[in-house]
Amino acid sequence: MITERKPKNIFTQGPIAPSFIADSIQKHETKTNIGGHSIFLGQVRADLINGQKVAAIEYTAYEEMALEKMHVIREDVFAKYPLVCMHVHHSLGKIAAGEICLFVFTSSAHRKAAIDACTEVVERLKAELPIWGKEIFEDESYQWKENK
Amino acid sequence: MITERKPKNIFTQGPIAPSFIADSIQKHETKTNIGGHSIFLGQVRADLINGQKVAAIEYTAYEEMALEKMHVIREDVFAKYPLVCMHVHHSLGKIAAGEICLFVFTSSAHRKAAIDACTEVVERLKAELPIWGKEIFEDESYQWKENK
Amino acid sequence: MPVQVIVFGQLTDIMGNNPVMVDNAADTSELIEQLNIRFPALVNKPYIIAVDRQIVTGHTALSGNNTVALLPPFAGG
Amino acid sequence: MPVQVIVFGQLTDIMGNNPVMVDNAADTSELIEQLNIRFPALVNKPYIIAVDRQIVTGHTALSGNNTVALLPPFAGG
Repeated sequence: MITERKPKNIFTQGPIAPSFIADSIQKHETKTNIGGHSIFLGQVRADLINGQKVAAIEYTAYEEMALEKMHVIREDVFAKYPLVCMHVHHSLGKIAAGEICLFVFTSSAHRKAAIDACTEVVERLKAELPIWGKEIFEDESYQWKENK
Repeated sequence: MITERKPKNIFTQGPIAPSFIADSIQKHETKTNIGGHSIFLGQVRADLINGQKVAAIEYTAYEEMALEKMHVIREDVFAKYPLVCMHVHHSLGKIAAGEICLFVFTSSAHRKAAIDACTEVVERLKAELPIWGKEIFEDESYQWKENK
Repeated sequence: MPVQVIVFGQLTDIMGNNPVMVDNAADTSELIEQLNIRFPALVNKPYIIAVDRQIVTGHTALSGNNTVALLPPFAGG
Repeated sequence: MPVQVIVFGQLTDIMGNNPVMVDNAADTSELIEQLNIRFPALVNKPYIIAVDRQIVTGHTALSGNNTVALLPPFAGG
């Protein structure tokens, strides 16, 4: 029997707290078939653009579509790598420079699958999920973030 | 002027607590030139070997040599990748199945350097650091861990 | 048959945050033509089109009651 | 000139956890020969040799006051 994974919500209002990350790691203590965890965290940079410093990024998303896309990515990645589990969290709303806005967490028996899957999820998420960021400068002016 | 990095201790007695990982992440909030963190965590697996279950791994190291080697790895990795920072922690002593025994943490302005550096540190650490693990079974018998 | 149009990111600077209704558009090309007349700043802006959350290309027929989303380049993470 | 020998991992099952002193060994080959006589189980075990924390190969001269470490395959992480 094939296990169906239901679309999960990945969005969270505001920054992702380090204590939330710790709780998430802690929960895997009972999964003793895991040998390696790979984690990627996106942090808002205080970039200097034309002499203006980024104070925060305000994230918005086309949520329904993003969750459908993320579900496809999740299914693809589970089909490709022998993962034990995978968790993805992306912030919405205003995230100050220095705060965490993305948390991707993959776990597997051996390190390679966890590491490769984590990288692939980060790349696909940035390329395929309809999410936008408004870089808000210290004087409240803004520009729209562009991914490279 | 070239900044000299001094050899740091990477060894910690007992498991690495999720709260320690959270504190380590939290400390980077003020480094607003960071855009991405990559973390690898090693977790002790309850492998079943000839019908016996691994209850814990007891780690030992040739500490002085390991720290010298780790210093070389650190210098190499900082020379190769534009990292903002890098932290490595490895447990010594008895680590129960499900607990964290390795924490590698790299940070950079853009994700690629952090991800690639983290993977490289994990690979080199496993290949080059004089560390050994005794896999202790539930009945107190043991065998020596072999890395693949 | 009315079509609901929603936009995101930099396109909200042009079309606002509320859905825009377009009354008569047989396909996505007609729809964009009409939007370009109402919102001249939209012309030549980079975006892709999703109809009912599926990305489409070319002249995609609209049946009415569709939700069309204009999606500027993604910037998540 | 005495040489101190330390071992790790599976080799501690053979030689114990305390340093072993070897009195006369001009180089690492002589040293291993003597250890093989005292600890026959050491023969053919896989390990590399470090002299004063540097990995060495071949016949490496010992000057006395060296610490020689026998290192079985690493298993960190």
